[in-house]
Amino acid sequence: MESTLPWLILLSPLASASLILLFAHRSKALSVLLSLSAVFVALGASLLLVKNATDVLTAIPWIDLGPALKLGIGLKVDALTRVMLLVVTGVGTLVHVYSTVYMAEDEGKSRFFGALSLFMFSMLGIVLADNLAMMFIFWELVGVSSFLLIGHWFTKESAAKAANKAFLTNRIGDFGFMSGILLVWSTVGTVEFAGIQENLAKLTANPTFLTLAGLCLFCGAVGKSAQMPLHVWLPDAMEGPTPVSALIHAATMVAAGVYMLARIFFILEPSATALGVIATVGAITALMAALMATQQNDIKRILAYSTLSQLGLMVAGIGVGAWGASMFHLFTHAFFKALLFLGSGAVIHALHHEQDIWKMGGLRKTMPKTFLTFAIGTLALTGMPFLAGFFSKEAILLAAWHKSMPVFAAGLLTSLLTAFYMTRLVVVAFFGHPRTDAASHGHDCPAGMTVPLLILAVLSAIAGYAGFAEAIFGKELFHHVHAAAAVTLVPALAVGAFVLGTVGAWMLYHPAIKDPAIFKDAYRIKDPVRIPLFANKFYIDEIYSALVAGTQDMLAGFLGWFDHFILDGVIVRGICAITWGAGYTLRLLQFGNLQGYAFFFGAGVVVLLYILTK
Amino acid sequence: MNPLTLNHYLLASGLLFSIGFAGVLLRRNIITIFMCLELMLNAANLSLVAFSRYHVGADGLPNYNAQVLVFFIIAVAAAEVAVGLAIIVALYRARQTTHVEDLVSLKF
Amino acid sequence: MLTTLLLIPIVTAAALFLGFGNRTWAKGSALLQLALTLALWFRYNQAKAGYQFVFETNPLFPGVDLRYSVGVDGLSLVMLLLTALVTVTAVWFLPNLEKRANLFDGSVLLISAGATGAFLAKDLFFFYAFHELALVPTFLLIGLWGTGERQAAAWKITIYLGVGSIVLLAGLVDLLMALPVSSRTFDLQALQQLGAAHMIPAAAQIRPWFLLTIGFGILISLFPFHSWAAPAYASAPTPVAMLHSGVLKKFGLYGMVRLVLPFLPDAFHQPVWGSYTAQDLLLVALLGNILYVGLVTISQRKLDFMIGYSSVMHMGYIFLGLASLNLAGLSGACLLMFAHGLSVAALFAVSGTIRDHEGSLRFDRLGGASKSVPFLGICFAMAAFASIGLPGFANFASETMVFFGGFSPGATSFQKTATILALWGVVISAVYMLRAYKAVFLGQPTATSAKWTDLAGSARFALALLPLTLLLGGVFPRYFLGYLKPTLEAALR
Amino acid sequence: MFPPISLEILVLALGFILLLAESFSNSTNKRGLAHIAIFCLGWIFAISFFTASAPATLAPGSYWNFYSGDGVSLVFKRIALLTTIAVLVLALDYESTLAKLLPSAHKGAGTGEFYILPLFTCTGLMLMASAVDLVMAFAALELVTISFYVLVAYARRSHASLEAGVKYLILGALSTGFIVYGITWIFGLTGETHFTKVAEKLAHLRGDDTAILFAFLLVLVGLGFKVAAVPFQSWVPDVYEGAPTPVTAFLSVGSKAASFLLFLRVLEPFLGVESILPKVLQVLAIVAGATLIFGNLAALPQNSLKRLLAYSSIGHAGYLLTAIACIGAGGSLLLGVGTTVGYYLFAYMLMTLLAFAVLTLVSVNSKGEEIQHFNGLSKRSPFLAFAMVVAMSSLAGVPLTAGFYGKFLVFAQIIQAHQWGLLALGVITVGAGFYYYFRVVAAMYWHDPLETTPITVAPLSKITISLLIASIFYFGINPNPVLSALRTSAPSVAAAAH
Repeated sequence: MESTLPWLILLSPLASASLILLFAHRSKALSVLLSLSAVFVALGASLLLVKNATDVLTAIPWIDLGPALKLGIGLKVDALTRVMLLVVTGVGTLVHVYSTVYMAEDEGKSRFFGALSLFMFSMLGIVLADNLAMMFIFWELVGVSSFLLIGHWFTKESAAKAANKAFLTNRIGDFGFMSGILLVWSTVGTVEFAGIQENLAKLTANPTFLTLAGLCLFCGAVGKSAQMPLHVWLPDAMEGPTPVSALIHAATMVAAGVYMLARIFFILEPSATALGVIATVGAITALMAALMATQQNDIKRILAYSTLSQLGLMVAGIGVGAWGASMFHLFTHAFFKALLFLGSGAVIHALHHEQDIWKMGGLRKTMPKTFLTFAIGTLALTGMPFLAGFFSKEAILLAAWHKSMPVFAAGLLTSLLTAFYMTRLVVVAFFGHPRTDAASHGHDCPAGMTVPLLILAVLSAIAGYAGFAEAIFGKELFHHVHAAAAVTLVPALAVGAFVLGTVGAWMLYHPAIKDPAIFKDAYRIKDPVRIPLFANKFYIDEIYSALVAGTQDMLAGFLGWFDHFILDGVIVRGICAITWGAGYTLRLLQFGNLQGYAFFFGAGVVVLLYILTK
Repeated sequence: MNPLTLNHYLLASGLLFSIGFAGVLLRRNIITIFMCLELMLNAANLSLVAFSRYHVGADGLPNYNAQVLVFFIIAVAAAEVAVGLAIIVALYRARQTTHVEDLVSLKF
Repeated sequence: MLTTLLLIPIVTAAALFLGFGNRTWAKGSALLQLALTLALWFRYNQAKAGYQFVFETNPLFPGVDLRYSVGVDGLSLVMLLLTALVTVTAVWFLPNLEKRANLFDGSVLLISAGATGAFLAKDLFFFYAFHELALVPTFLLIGLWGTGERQAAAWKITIYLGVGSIVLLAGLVDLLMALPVSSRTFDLQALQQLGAAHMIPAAAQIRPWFLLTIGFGILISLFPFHSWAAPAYASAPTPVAMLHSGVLKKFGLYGMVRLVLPFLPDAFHQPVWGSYTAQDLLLVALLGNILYVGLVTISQRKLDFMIGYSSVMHMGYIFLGLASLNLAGLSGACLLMFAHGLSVAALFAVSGTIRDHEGSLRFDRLGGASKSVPFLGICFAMAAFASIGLPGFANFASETMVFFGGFSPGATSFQKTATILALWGVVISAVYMLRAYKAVFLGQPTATSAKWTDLAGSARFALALLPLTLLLGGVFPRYFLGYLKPTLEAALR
Repeated sequence: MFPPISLEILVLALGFILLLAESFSNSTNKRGLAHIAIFCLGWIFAISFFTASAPATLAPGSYWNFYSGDGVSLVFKRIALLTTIAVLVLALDYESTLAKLLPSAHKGAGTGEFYILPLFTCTGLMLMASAVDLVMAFAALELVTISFYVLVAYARRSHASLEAGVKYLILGALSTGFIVYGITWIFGLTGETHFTKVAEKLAHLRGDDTAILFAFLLVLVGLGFKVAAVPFQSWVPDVYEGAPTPVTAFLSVGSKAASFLLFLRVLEPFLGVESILPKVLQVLAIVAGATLIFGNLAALPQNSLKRLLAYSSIGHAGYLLTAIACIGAGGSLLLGVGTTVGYYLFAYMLMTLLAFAVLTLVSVNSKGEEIQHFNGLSKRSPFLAFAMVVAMSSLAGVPLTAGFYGKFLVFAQIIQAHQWGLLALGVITVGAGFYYYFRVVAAMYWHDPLETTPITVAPLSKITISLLIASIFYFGINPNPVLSALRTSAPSVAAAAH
């Protein structure tokens, strides 16, 4: 029973995906049905697994060349897996339900649900993988399903661009990931986590090599979890439908990187350098993303940047060795971030795809349920005491406090900024009076959309409590979470940051939205704080596009020219031309005169005679 | 004392051969060229006879194989002339010329 | 049985040339070929290595063991399956001609026959002969029914390959000469045993190695002998491009596995330039394929050229597998031959159909096609993702094996570096493939592309055949490896 | 079993009989003669399979010691017979054109000898194949040459034909002069005319090699002329172009084949002389290389197919000479040089005759022998187009056609002899060959015809062409019959190879 459950979890979404592709792609209703049932099956199975809290390990060979190479498809269920299973299937289910309404009128509905199932399959694959190779396989597959979902409205140029950007950026990360896998394999001789753990000694024997391998693997996480410098794809990914953003680009896929780091933590642990790098990258990402978030006006983008910075926090947590805490934050974050996205989705849905917060306002009154849940989500995120976010974030900060002050400082600053920009978002979007007529008749969405919001709100409230978390995490894992000895100062500072951020934003923006100027010309943004550098995301996108154009495309252009005109044109054609020319000249010897021929005859005799007798 | 050695004959025939070849190279009239070719054949004949004279067999007689060959050559030369002249005549009928410079329509 | 397999396309082609029959005959013969191949596939005994279903005549060459002899082992069986599959699809994508359609169909079948013969042959001579025989119909078809600068392309491919195969011939003869007179034979199996017995001293291996590698290299468009490929494929009629890039080109690689590896294993470790060995040289060349040609591919502005160059680029990975000289890499290479053949054929099929719709394949003239021709879009996407090594498709499985092979214990540091660099090629190929996919199928539909009509009827199945097989190979590579493994182990011994 | 010589006698007799018949019959239609000749030659060919091979004996006073009926000569006799038959078939197709070029009152008059002279040539070729004595060789050679003078210049109204005739006459006579002079010197050195005896004498000759080298050179020149070796090739393109097409075919196949065999036989004694062997081989290699390059490269820009075939025949002579130049390297991979040459010539016969057969028909039907006259042939006559494709592929050396084995054997020789320079040339020239042979294919299939009148092929020609195609494929797959026939007693040159 136990050994079949994981397979059930893994394969039911695949089944639905392939059925939809092959047969059901014409009937929307059928596709939805298939997809939903699949995800419910997965959820049920996962709950069972969590309930019995039994570890399972079951594998079948995939490539088997005897001693030369053995790669398997193996499923491993342990505490870590169970957490992720719950997150993925849980949030997944809610998003599926939500989407049935959100995508109701979309012509590509069955395509959407097919891709959604495909994503569930790949994501669960990552979660269940018992070896690096298999993890890489599904790593790539989530990449492609996210490509499909981001590009769902493929006739929109921007959507298509964003999809490509996401896939390519991830590819760069995967390049590192694969190299890391190869490095590990070449020394250890296996890719299974268990196997590696046994032969860890082989790796640790050569510290620099170990560090290299660790960092290569980390590249994968950098790509998938959108860390600096490969973070650029995530904000653009918001071109996809909002449920997708909630599921893939907030709750689950982007968290895969963190999950992977937690999985291979035993490889990273021995190398202080690797951990240091990871911590730094995480901290920088957290901080910069938070700064960028303060100046965005698109509701989804604000959330996207906040996702970035939260992911940065988790990675930093891994970096300071608190992988348990990071998983805990991942767990809570999944709920309230999904909640926020779905809430914003509801808003967008209600306002007919209006995403600019400055063109909203007053939604508090027009869509109360949404506002309520959204507020809860916000508070959970910003670290309001006794809500989920508070506990998990505090756990990370605590670890950082012990490990490295700079990271701690960055984390603290981040949470302050988080409180700031989220409050800004809520105030501007929900308070005051409607600033556009679109905003003026906003309305709560049908049950299909609000019910998931409510469920998520509840979860975001309670997910942080030790009892609840422990029930899911199980003792041994949860013990990692609060490994660090408690320091009273840390929570105090955290709360301080939260208060400061929230109040500051309130002071700044609550008056601002009352400013009559905004009513007069609602479309001129009257942001009291204006920092172009942040608004333009530190100009990183521009720099990158210049970089790509300057290096790759230019090189490609040059080589293309070289290949066509030099290699093919001059060299190959040149040889032909020379041969032909030689022929042309030679035949001129046949000038038709008899005596000329006789002369050649004689000359030939003389030459040969010379050669013979010399 | 015998003033004439084989080398003298060979020299003579060599001269004949060269003269013939020179004629082929230099003269413009096909008939003349043809004559020069006959000259070259006769150069061969001369040396053959000389060789046969100087290759005395065990029985003290010259080696007659060479002389047989000479007769063959003469016969062949005759045939060649017969055919050759016929062709040249035909050429003259058709082109009113027997000069090599005029035979350059086939080239390259 | 094998001879029948060979005769099916030949006889049909002959009939078509003589004016009997029509398009349906071609289709029939292709299907028959596939059916027979599948019969072989399932009746083949995986357990024992070596040739099966062998048929031999008496020696054709006094004093030398040269005879018409055919047989299949795991490797050739896989290649035959590839041939049959691509042939079926190609035949379904034959253009509609009002004049001399039979000539076209027959020649296409002849190309397929040439490939089949080369893969069936158990005798060195026929192995060589059948491949080159396919040159003539290719020449005719490209020059007669191609597009763009078709005649220039036809000339280039014919002369280039002609020279290549003569170099190859020299190499083969040199190989035989390297053997003691008594044991000179054309029988591949006997040769393989001789190779296993290390008949040739290491020092004497390097010259034949060079001749063969250059000869085969030209046929496989190994950098820097690649410049014939892309233009030829770009201007060739769709079925020809499919068959040639998908199947015929694999002949050279097949030959490398059949001859060079088992026969001149020591040559790879001979220093050729300073301390660099022949293997390093090969690695440099294949990096040329992967990185140089890869970037060239990025710079392409037309779909057909892009695919053509990409197929050149992917040869690099197959060579990487060969150069690794171990089971993992070699199995990867062989499976990749199969996978690449299918994916590139599918890509050419789609691009050819688009050319028929649009006339031009310039990226800036296309866009948003998925709206009007979703089926083509899906097939293209699958083939494209397969060819950039997306998990689930056979290409990924084989590329993984290639990379692991390149990194296996015993690999030189040079080799590992090369493998890492080759790994970057995966990013490059993603760049151009996605750009192409976006340019053609995504974005705002153009005025014309909105009016295209999607594939219909049996053609859908013919096309879907390829990506589905790729999926099969990607999910159950073990199934194919079961066929390959014994043969390759023998080749490496 | 018949003695080998019976073949020559029969052909000769046939020739005379027909000559008489022609001169006494007053019918204006001479085609009958050709048909009779073809029929009888067919029978003689059949008889050739019932002849006991009789190598020459050197028993004192034995009458036949200048004539060797060994296996190889038998093969070459068959080649000669087949060539003649094919040439006669071609001649029949060519009649309409020929008649226009003859100063005759009524159609067909004066064409009679055109069908009969080949018989005498054929006799000469067969005798050449068997000659093992200088005198015999000379006589046979001249019989061939002189009858060719007539045939080349046969079309008396055509300036081209006459010019070709004169050129062939003068240069041929020149080469004769050199051969004779060479023979003289050989005799002078050895006092013998029989090859075997000459070989013995030369091998034991003491003193200065210069004389031997000189003699060798003179013979090389003379025979080099016959086989169109650079720098003695200059007559070939012009004469081939000018001569009536069937005669061109005859020249390029029959004369070349017999001359090569003779070349091998004459060469052998010199190879026996250790002291000069290196020099001899060096010169042979140089000549071979030059011939390869000249023939194949100069063919590239040709537009007249006839002339192109002329250059290509020089090129093939190059391959053959290359094989010969690789004598001496010990240990043969695949058979000896003699067999290589023999098979190559056989294959060359098949494909060249096929090419010329098609060329004749096309030129008769479209007033020209340029490549452009082949444009769109696939539309006018798919059969002929296909035949030409086969011929051209075989000439280019595509496998599974007879031509390929030839190339294969030659390259085997080259590599065996480690002549890397020649190998490089070989690769280049084969590449060039692909270009100029496939140009014809391209013309026939890619381009539109100048004139669309379909070409009708006479049944006899159709049969001949089909047979040639069939045998090209057959021997392209299974060369065994020819090879083993040659091997039964490959010319001792092959023996000299090890």
